[in-house]
Amino acid sequence: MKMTHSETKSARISGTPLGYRFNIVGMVGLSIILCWALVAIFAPLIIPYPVGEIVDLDYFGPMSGDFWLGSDYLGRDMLSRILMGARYTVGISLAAVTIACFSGVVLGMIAAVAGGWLDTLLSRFLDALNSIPSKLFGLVVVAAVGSSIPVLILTLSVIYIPGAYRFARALAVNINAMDFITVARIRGESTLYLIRSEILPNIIGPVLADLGIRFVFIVLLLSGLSFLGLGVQPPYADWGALVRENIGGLPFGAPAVMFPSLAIASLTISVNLLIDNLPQKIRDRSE
Amino acid sequence: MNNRVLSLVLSRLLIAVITLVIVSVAVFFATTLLPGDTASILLGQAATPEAVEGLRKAMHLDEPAIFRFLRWIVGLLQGDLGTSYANEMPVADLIGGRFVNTLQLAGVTALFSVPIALTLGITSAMLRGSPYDRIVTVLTIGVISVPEFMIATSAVLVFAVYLKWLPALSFANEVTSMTDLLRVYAMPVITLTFVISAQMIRMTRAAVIETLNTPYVEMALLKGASRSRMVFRHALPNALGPIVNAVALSLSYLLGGVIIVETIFNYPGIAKLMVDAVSTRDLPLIQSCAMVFCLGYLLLITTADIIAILSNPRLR
Amino acid sequence: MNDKITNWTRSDDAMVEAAIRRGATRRELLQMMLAGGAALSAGTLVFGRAGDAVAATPVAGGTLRAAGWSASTADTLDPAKASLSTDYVRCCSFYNRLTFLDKGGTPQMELAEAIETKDAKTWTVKLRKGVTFHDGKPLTADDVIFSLKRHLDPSVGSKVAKIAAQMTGFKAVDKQTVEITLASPNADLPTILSMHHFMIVADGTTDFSKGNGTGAFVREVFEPGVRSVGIKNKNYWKSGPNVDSFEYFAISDDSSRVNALLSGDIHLAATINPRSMRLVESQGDGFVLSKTTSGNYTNLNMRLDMEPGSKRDFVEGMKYLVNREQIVKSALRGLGEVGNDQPVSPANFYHNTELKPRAFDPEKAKFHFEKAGVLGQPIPVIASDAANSAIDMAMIIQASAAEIGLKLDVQRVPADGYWDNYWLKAPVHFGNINPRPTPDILFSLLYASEAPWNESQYKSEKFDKMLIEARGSLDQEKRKAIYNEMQLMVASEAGTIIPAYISNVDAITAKLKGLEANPLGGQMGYAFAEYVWLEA
Amino acid sequence: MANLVEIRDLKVEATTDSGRRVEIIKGISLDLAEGEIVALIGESGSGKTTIALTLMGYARPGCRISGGSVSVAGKDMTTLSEKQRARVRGTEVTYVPQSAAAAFNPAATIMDQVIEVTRIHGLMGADAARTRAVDLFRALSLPEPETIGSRYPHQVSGGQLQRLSAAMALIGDPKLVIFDEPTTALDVTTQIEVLRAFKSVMRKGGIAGVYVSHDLAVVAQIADHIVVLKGGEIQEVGTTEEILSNARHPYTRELLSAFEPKPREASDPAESAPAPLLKIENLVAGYGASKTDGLPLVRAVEDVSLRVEKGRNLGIIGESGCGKSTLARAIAGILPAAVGEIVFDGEELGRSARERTRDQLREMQIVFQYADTALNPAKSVEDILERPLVFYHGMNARARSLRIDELLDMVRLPRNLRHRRPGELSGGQKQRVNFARALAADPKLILCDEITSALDTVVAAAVIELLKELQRELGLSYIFISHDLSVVEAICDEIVVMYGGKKVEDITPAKINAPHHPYSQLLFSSVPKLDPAWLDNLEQDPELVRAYCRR
Repeated sequence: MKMTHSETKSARISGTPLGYRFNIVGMVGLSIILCWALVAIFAPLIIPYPVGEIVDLDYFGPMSGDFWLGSDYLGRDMLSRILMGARYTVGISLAAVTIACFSGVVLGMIAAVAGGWLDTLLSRFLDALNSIPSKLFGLVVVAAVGSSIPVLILTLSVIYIPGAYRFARALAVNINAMDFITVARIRGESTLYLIRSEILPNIIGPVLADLGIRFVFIVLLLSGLSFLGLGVQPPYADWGALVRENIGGLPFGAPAVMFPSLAIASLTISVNLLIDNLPQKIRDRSE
Repeated sequence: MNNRVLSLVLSRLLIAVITLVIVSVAVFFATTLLPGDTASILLGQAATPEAVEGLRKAMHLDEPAIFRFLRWIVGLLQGDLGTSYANEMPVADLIGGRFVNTLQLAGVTALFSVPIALTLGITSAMLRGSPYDRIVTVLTIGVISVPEFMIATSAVLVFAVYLKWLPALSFANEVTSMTDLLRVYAMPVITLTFVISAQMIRMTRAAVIETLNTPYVEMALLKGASRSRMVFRHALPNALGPIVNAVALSLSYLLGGVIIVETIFNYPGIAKLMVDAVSTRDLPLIQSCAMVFCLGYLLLITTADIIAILSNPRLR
Repeated sequence: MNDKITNWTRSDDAMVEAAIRRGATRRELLQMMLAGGAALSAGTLVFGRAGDAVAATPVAGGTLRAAGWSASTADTLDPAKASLSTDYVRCCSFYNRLTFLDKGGTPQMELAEAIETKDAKTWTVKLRKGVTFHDGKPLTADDVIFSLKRHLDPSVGSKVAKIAAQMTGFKAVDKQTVEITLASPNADLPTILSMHHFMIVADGTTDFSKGNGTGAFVREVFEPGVRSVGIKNKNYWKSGPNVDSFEYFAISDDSSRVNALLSGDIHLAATINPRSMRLVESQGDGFVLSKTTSGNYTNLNMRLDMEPGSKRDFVEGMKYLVNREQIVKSALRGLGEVGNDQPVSPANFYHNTELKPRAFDPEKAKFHFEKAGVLGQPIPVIASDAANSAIDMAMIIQASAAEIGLKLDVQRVPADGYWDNYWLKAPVHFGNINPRPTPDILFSLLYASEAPWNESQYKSEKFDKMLIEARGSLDQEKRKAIYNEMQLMVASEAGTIIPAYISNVDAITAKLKGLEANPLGGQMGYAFAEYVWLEA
Repeated sequence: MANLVEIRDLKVEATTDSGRRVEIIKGISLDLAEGEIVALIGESGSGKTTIALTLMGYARPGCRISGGSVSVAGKDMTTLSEKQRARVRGTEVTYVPQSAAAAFNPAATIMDQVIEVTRIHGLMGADAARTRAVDLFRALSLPEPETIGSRYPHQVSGGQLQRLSAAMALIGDPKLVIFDEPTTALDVTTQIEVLRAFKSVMRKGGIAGVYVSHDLAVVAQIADHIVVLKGGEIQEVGTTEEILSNARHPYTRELLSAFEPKPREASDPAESAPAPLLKIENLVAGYGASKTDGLPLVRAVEDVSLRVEKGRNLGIIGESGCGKSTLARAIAGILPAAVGEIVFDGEELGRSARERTRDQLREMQIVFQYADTALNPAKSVEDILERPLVFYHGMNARARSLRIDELLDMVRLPRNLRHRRPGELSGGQKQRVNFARALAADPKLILCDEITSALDTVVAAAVIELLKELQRELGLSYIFISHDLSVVEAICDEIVVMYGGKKVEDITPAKINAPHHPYSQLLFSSVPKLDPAWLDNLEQDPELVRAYCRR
């Protein structure tokens, strides 16, 4: 039952400028992400102590005047290590998740539109890639190419492309059966056009939600891979690696292991809150 | 079983064979790329050139890798998984026991986590938009963002060290009575449930919400059906397809992904076996483990598709 | 290895006694010692010392469960292939050696009744009578010859092929005596024969997974990478073992291993991480830490034949740059002794006590680096978890280097395949050396010009000549003098920095008694299973 | 006797996505006596379904009853608690859905769903409920009443499902049954069967009814009196005779006029027969793997030949399943034909769209029935119309914007509609956008595949009017496919009747009321007329019915 707007009279309530409706939860998520991004950019300027320097006599020291977040297992200042770690966790994970989801979604749509042998080939290949354990994959990459940040980003994205592919392909197959695709197809449109402007707008919502979940998994896998010696080189460390190397402090509830985990949780939750509450474009324009 | 499901199973078998071939070739090239071979790694620091040559000849590793791989494939076709380079024991024995352990852990975890995840997913779909729904969403994200080894280690600290209720290590082979089973599996299962339930909860919630908006659910409401009857008798049977798929994907993680839980609880499963195989460049063992993971993965998604077909009369 | 704590005076002793009587907590005790800078000598059971006044009488019975730190499908019961502590412990429980080293480091007789020589070149070994293998076969000279000879065959892939190469001739004089002739005279043969790899196996054995030896336990279960179980050998030729059965497995995650001990699942957790010490202490008296400094060390090697090691001043500068006290205190948490850049550890009789470790002097280091012209451009330093605490040491050195403008680019590489791809090959890299009983083995393996593991490519004829000379002489005084001078040469000329000798700490439940230190390594030289017992 | 239903000053509010509240029912009052049937009639969007649903105290998501009272059998539905409302639904008030196919749960058997009301409210034992259901099936003249219950919804035809949903509504002995446009989705011949069944069951049980529809002719057969709605307000109320004979309100008159067959003004005399725009020779098309002889497994179109003159229209009429859509898709190249030639404007076309040149594709456009799936929901009207302009004519931005305004005027849509998304438009508006897109390509031939069957009569009539004007202005020709004879009759110069994949008859409009093929006769006689007695005294030759009409 559609609402015909032309003749209804109505009270105009909250509609904000720019024609977008923002909700608070989304804004909270966005602000947390922005502040972590700022930290990542300006970390070298704002850290109280050099990241590698051993500054505290004791290890797993409590929060104190000169070490706001206590000290780690070697006696280095935890606050500076978390701030510097932001650059790696935020930067690498966001880059990796965007690459993984972008290529996964594009491949998924191509497979759905092209169908036939290309679809089976892609699906089978990515299924196979999915069953190779990530440790073997990580080791091969380190052995073949050596370890550096770009290699780490590529490895993380390749590990997560099959998942994004499977999800996007399932969505795209439904859209592909719609009539407006048939109309476009018999107009003679190219596969690229079908994907870019006919299918993508319809599946972008769920794909973003999937991106949110995948971001969380990538942040955790990042620490696993750098543990293998792939990527973030000492004395720097991403948050996941900070938690792993300070796990010894867990029995005493040392801040050194609590704060990196809180940092990870804050980042992952805010990313997902933002994605679940993206600002909706107000289309209800009664002129 | 009518022909529709049969034809699906047959086509899936064909697909499985193709995927297995791709996996084994990919794993083969990956392993040959890794530096060093079993001989040099076993000798470790004592790896002087002649010692490595001598050992390599003894383990007939001196043949080029491609021949060994082909011989392994021929052996596979006759059902022989070959012998491990590292300890000359038949790979089948090495994998056998540990694969049963992995299945046991995966089974207990599934029995424990799937019902919880489904209930949480369905209830949050039924009460979508309510504070309960929002709490469940935030909690799911929060739980999975805590690193796995942190959950496991804190569980051990609290329950085994301080409270001494549960054993810190879970030895699968000492389980005699039911209480033993519960005590031994409690912590690894809790940790794994934390890790795999997030994906299931979100997928179930989305699938149930989608079916709740359908005309036949509205029709049930107009027949005076209560809220729970609407969800369980009308929405759920039709949402089974996507839900079962999400469950299968999450469970496939339990085969190869549980390396951290196996290490912390010292649980002898095949995830750790694969890691050992990779670090000793034990080609037959790596190949066999990769096959097991791939078969497990394909088996799970095929069963998920079959359940989806059986649950939907239109396809049956 | 003597009990002397190098700078521990009578008054310190009294102070400790008083503190314990006052009921000082362990934490204060440790604090006091660290503050006092007392370098704890090897092998003293410091914490248990004040308690064991009454002579301990062993209690029979019980199942002993212990956990090592690493296991994989490459676990083996073949003594020649044993590569990790896990393998050594299992071999010690199923097999025996001709000799073994006691607490003091002097070789004692085990399967051999007597080992004599006149010229340190041909040795006659008389075997003990009445010893049988688990499968009932009596021990004969052929078994000994088979066990020693097989190390020379490359297809066996023995870890001590290099050392065994010097045994050129074997002869079975009669059923109970064996005559061994060496390539060149070596007075240390009895000590060499006490190494784990020279365990005696039955003649002609091929399938070692049976574990058919003469040892204290008979193999019941052996699953590589999972666990092993041995039951008490009824007709064991020695007294003991005290426990009925012995289960051994590995938990690679440090905190899990400690947690398993604290929750009562295991009686001994081997090689715990220094950082977990505080957790064990916080559990009160139910648990005891047993510390042994046995000569295991992690060292920083600079190849003298490659950039930047080829610049003399760079090597000198680095030796001054390493803050040894901080490494011992932060990286090893006090569980180690400051090293003086030479391999013979204080636990060894020939340790050169006069050779003082190089003091931490950043200014002098900077002076050398400026002369070498290495300030400014990044110098890659390869480190990995394969050499324990290497990465922590690397970061400490990197931090002090940064202060004087030297840019050390620490590269963490996977432990997987480290010994094969990076060790001995990278210009500047970390290594880790397991304890060896005699300086002769250490020098011939690590510093001789043709040594297989010459980490820094240190070449000196004078050094090689002294090595041969010391090896053959039976005169202890002369040998000690030569070894002292050789240690001095290594410390000043070789390109390796040995910041500290790492103490190995095993954590045990108070109920486990009879555990003593041993120069061959932790867990009582890996042979604890035979000697310990479990109190009720 | 107090009225069964008394609605007093009912108001219903809906909230749009921007949080704006819009009043969609603006205070209506209505009475209904026991055993009486009232019809709510009006075009889609007039609020008729919303009002019917308030009788069950139910409002669709996003809507809320914001005022007035709805008393049914003495109980005011607006004040009851959800539990009390649930108790009333299915026992006192029941609902027959618009498209029964979607309203049946695909995963449960028909019998389980029909007797579900008795299970929920515990009215009777399971076996008693089953026998009662089978009696109802027999009363609704369903085939094999004993066994139909055990089948699943997808194993039964649309018409049968509609009657089963009526049985579902009646099994609880309700006092009031709400029919929500139950026959719109059905073929003309099946519609008669369903209407007859409803009428007899309601009269026998003396049950009151509310019949919601936009088709005056259907309503005339069944309702006692009629309420005409537009924009959420009552325009006119009266008995069926009053409304049919002298409707007072202009809108009602407009509804009535949509039914008189408009005389086809004689098209210009047939000039010398120019070369036909489109010639099809013995075309065969179908689905499934093609067998050895190249023919598809399931042949939906068998050996059809037809011609379309330039500037003239060809109508293709037939019931669902007769292959008319497959024929259209084969012509358009979406489903390549297995056998046969397609000659368009003198050139032979490739069987599949991929083999055709861009110009050939441009000159022949297709417009689908369901505008919901034919327009991309994520794009605005402007983007949808722009694409053909850019693709075919490569127009720059300014020319495009002008052309879009022209197109919107052509299809009588307000220009400010260009920013809206398809989701915000009514059915009629969407179909006009669909049509505008086809026009944007400046085609010579437009294939209209059942474009009016999803629309209600008034809007459909307007769309037909539009087609005729455009034909005059642009010299277009159409192939018009439909199962609704009155629509085809109003626009086409020549009509082809199809049954079972074959062309059964060729008729010119003059001979429209004297078809000679038996099936055509049955088909043409099934179109409901405005006279209330039409259904009662309509007798159709039973063998014909049994032979041709799938029951």
